[in-house]
Amino acid sequence: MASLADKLSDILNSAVNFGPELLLVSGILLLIVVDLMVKSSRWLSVVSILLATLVLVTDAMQWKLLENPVALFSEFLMLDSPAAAWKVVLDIGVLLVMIMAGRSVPLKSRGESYPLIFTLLLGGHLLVMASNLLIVYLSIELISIPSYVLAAFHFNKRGVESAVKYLLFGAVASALMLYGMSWIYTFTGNLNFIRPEFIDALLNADIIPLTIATVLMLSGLLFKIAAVPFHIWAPDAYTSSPTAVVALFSTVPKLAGFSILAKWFLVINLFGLSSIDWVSILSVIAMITLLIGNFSALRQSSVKRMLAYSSIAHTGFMMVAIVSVSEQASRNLFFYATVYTLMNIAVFTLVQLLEHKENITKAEEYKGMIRKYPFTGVLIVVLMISLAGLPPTGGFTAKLLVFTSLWEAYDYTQNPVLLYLFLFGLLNTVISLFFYLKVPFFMIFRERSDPQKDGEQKNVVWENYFVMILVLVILFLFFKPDSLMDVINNISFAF
Amino acid sequence: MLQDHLLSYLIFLPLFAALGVAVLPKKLHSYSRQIALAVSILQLILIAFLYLNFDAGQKDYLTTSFQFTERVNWITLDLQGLGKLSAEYFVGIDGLNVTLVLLSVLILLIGVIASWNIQDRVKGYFSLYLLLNASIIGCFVALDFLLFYLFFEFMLLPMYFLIGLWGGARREYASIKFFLYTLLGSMLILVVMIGLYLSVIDPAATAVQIGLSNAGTPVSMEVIAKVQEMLKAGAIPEAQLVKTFNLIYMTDTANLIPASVMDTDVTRLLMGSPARLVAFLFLFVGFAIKVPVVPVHTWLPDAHVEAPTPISVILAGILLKIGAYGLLRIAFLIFPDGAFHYSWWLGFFGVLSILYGALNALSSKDLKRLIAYSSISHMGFVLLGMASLTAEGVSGAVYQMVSHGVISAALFLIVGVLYDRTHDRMIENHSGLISKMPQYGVVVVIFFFASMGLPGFSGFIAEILVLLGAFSASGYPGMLPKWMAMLATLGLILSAAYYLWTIQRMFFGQFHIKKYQGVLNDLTSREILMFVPLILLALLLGIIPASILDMINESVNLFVVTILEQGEQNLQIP
Amino acid sequence: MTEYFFYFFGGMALLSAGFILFTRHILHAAFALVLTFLCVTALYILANAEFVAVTQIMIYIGGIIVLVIFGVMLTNEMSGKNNESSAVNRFTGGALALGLASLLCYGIMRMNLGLLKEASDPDQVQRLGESLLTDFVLPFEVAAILLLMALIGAAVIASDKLKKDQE
Amino acid sequence: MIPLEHFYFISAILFALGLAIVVTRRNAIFVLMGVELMLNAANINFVAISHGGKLEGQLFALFVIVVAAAEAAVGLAIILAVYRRFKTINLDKVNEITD
Repeated sequence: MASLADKLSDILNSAVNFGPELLLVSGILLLIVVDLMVKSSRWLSVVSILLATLVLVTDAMQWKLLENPVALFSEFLMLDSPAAAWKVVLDIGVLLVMIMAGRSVPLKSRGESYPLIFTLLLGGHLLVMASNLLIVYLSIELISIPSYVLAAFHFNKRGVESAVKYLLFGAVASALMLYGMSWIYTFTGNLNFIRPEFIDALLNADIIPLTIATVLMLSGLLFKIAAVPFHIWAPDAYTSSPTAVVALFSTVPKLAGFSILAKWFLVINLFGLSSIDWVSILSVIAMITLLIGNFSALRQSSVKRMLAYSSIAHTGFMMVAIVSVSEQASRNLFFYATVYTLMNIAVFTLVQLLEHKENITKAEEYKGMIRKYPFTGVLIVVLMISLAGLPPTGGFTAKLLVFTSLWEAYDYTQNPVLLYLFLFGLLNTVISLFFYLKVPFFMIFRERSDPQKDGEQKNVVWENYFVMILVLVILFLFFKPDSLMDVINNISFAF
Repeated sequence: MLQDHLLSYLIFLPLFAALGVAVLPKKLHSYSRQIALAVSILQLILIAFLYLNFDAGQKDYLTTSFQFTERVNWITLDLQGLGKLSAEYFVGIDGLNVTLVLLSVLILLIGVIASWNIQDRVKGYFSLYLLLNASIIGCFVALDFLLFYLFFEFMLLPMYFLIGLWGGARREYASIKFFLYTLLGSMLILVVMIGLYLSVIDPAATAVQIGLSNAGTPVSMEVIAKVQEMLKAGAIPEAQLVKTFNLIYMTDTANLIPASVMDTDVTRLLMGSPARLVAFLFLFVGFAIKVPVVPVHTWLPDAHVEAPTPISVILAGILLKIGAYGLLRIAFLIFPDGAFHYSWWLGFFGVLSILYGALNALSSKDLKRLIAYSSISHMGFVLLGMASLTAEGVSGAVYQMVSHGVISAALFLIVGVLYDRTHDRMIENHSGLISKMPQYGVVVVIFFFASMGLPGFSGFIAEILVLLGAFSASGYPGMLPKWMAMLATLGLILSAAYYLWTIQRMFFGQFHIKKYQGVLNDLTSREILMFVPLILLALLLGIIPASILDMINESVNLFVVTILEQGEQNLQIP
Repeated sequence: MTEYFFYFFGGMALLSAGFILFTRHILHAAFALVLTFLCVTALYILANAEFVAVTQIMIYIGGIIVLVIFGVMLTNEMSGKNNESSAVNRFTGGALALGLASLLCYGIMRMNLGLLKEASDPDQVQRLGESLLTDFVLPFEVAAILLLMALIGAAVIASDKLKKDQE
Repeated sequence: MIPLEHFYFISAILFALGLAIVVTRRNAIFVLMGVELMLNAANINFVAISHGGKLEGQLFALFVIVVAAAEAAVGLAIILAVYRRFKTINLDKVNEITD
């Protein structure tokens, strides 16, 4: 047993590598203080954008300087290159959301929203680094609890309704996960799941209780990424939360969930030695997720609800990368996640813009908006095309890459389920086009019912430029995917 | 200098013009027509230069026969364990696509003239039109699968908006149907594309990768052969392989990675059939939707009927050819075994389209719908010709593509002329038109005859070649049976029937028009300007077939030889 | 002797939990929950985890249950009118519980667990405290932030005044 | 000495009862009670198992209790907010989001 002095020096050493998180914590406290002292929301906004930028920069530097994986805080966390990279993506997501929140009245009217969002980010940071079941549990809760509160931030009937459903569902999912964890701890006597002893113990465990425990454990993670059958909270939460919060929900918690699922999937798959075919099981879940996401999206009239189902469908696509189980698949997942973050936040920014300026939420209400907002309309078309995964957008490249790794996995294992997933996934792209084109369709093809004071008003909105930059990046990622891929290739996903 | 980048100019000129038009300030909107016209004329000049410098006598299909090539590295993704992925900006022209590029530029020019009277949202229309222009040309000249796919998909968007915004009453339905059908097809193509690029290496780049050759210097044939040998022996580690989208490398089975999905030696099963045959079928269905082949044709009548005239012209004149060209360039050349194995079915669907299209045309009450169905019927000849796998048949197919491009463009313009005046397309609502519109009547008669395949017009040569091919193919066992060629001939007779009947109903007899009360003007000078070049072309191609055959012969011969030889050699059925 | 205690408290815990499943009256359910928690606390003591047991009493019974009872009173659903659980519903509930419990118990029987470890550790609390500030300092701090944010979050939601434009 | 399995049996039944409450009850507070039972069930396991005298299990249980408190606080705040607007906390009747 290590002496007390050793333990203390370990804490001090860990703190050095814990810079971004310490910054985040102090930022959260600062924001709380600023919120109490300053009445104007502008300051909060500025401070949060600064904080998000600062965290992003420190995380990027940490990633750049990181040479070997570092275990932090008696191996509760493992700071390796994938974790560092995921943190950067999460930071980008939050930074973009913070910029986008500049238009969000509900968030600005209650200053507490900013510390809540950063707490969520802190949870994400911990989750991607987690190498210990306790931290997995705590960081999932650290993400969830602010989420429940943020879901209610409209403070109207629908807001609290979605919040209560989200909360009860989330609480049950995490209770299931916790019970699964208690069994897994029983088998392994160890909370640190990247230790070889942990895997060995699981290999020796009896298959039936192990399966039960793993299923319970997976349910919590599937809840976070909004995969079927743990997706039903998402549409309600997306419909009735402030749009900036929706953009946040659809990216940060989901991607953090994916990063841990990718890690955890290797564990439960016991590196291919498991006698249960988790790959097939998850493939089937991915297929059902795609199916439900896409088909439910077809019926939606509310744009945000439609995008909620679209994000469920994207979960299905990202799970494709998980079941491919290879280092390259993890890289492709990362690529997908990056593109997904950019396009999702971009599209929600425009949705929020029109919601704010024109007070419209339904697809039909977008009719004729192209006349008033020509540039916004073009951007929406490009983004929808990207979400659908058609060229020439980064969405296509991302999809091409994940399906490439799926094909390779099929080629290697000859598991027919993977082939079905492959064909099924691509066919779903066709279905998805129906609803992705809905908004452009109404914007462009239908005339406004009240063409009063028509003739393109000069609507100079900063969102257009903000989204234009994101769109250019998305297009660039189609024409030069190597630019991002070369960066990703430096990540060593080896376990 | 011009030679080196000619094809790129052809693609990027309209692309940049489209962007330029899109940002035109409001008071200059009406100039977008002139910009589009100028672009088309410039393209015509470029293409004339290309035509004059095209060398029809090429020798070797797989390596160097392409002309006006331009090849730039586009994407090099390092997939580490899976090797490297390389996509190139690679364009070039040979006998199979040169005529189609010529045709496209011409039809696109006529399309601009036909669009001259578009008043609503001119800027949007022409910038979409120019985007369409760029992606069509790009699609025909791309020699890299990813590049081809990019243009192939990208074409959908401008088409979708052009039909959906400037089309007829049910335009929204038609445009979404068009989009979804084609997208379904392109997903099937995407599946094969992923499978293919994971199975094919770029031997030259791999040579550089494993140090057999230096970067920047041309890789010699010996080195390529050596790399291919090493590949077969499994001597190159996976991470060193450069996997490619290059269509030319894909056609060479020596570049296939042993034991990969698309490999010829291993009989890999995909859903119970050999993987290569499944891949061929996927490609076939994907492109057949675009051609279109019965029974996946149902989007076409709707799209045609609802599209504005110039877009119908482009759809019939060019877009349908992209499907057929894709079959030739990609499905047939990469999977000759599939083409060989399924030739009976290809022929069958060709004949089915011919007859089904003709019978539907016979029963159509709407003139535009009639012409749309006649398009299906005529494109059936293209498929039949390709299925015959004979030099005559394939030449006939290529010839038919050009001929049909010219004639169907003209036919849709004819409908447009009538619709502009009477706002009605129903055959039964018109009669005796020739008495009020003599010039128009003459043009109609000329093109109806041309489309029927009367001697002296381009359609005649094309269809005769196809039938010759189909008949001569029936001499070989396992190829097309004789009854297919005979039924196809029946299709010709049917087309004579519906055209003559239409002429009789609409143009002769007592003058009578329902609904419309105003004055019927004869052709305006702008309309004459559109029709004259098309008439000349139809006649020229009908009288001097050598004008096209000379350009394509070498390529077609090589094509047929390649398919037959490799088809038999690669075909493995467990 | 301890065995008897164990089975007594275990049985009581299950009985009162079952009561929550079947009762109509929410306040009765809340008191049954108190009983369950108390019995669980006893189980903790029997498993030699005194500190956890104390925490359980302080936080669960002193905090959570009080919150729940406040909640019940504030939402004024004392009579249970609003949450009738029909006979069918109860039957489903019982069947579900039975099914799941048997599945889990079957799993447990295959786990091969052995006996509870002998004897309690006299300086357990000291070791726990040391761990919390050394090995477990990270979760400790994380829990602190979690509580802070839960506090702020609950305050934000609770302090909200109904807006006039509520639909 | 008490077999460890018996702890697990009790926790399993408790967990099953908790889940059954969650699934069948429509009252939000009942659901929350069910969740608390499930958390307690997990805690019994964590406390009972002790690998070589390590305290990890007990520490885990402590953190679970803390999290449960946080969750309950937020949960009840939200439930109260629901009650203020809907005048009920029956989940079947809280359905303003329809489509």
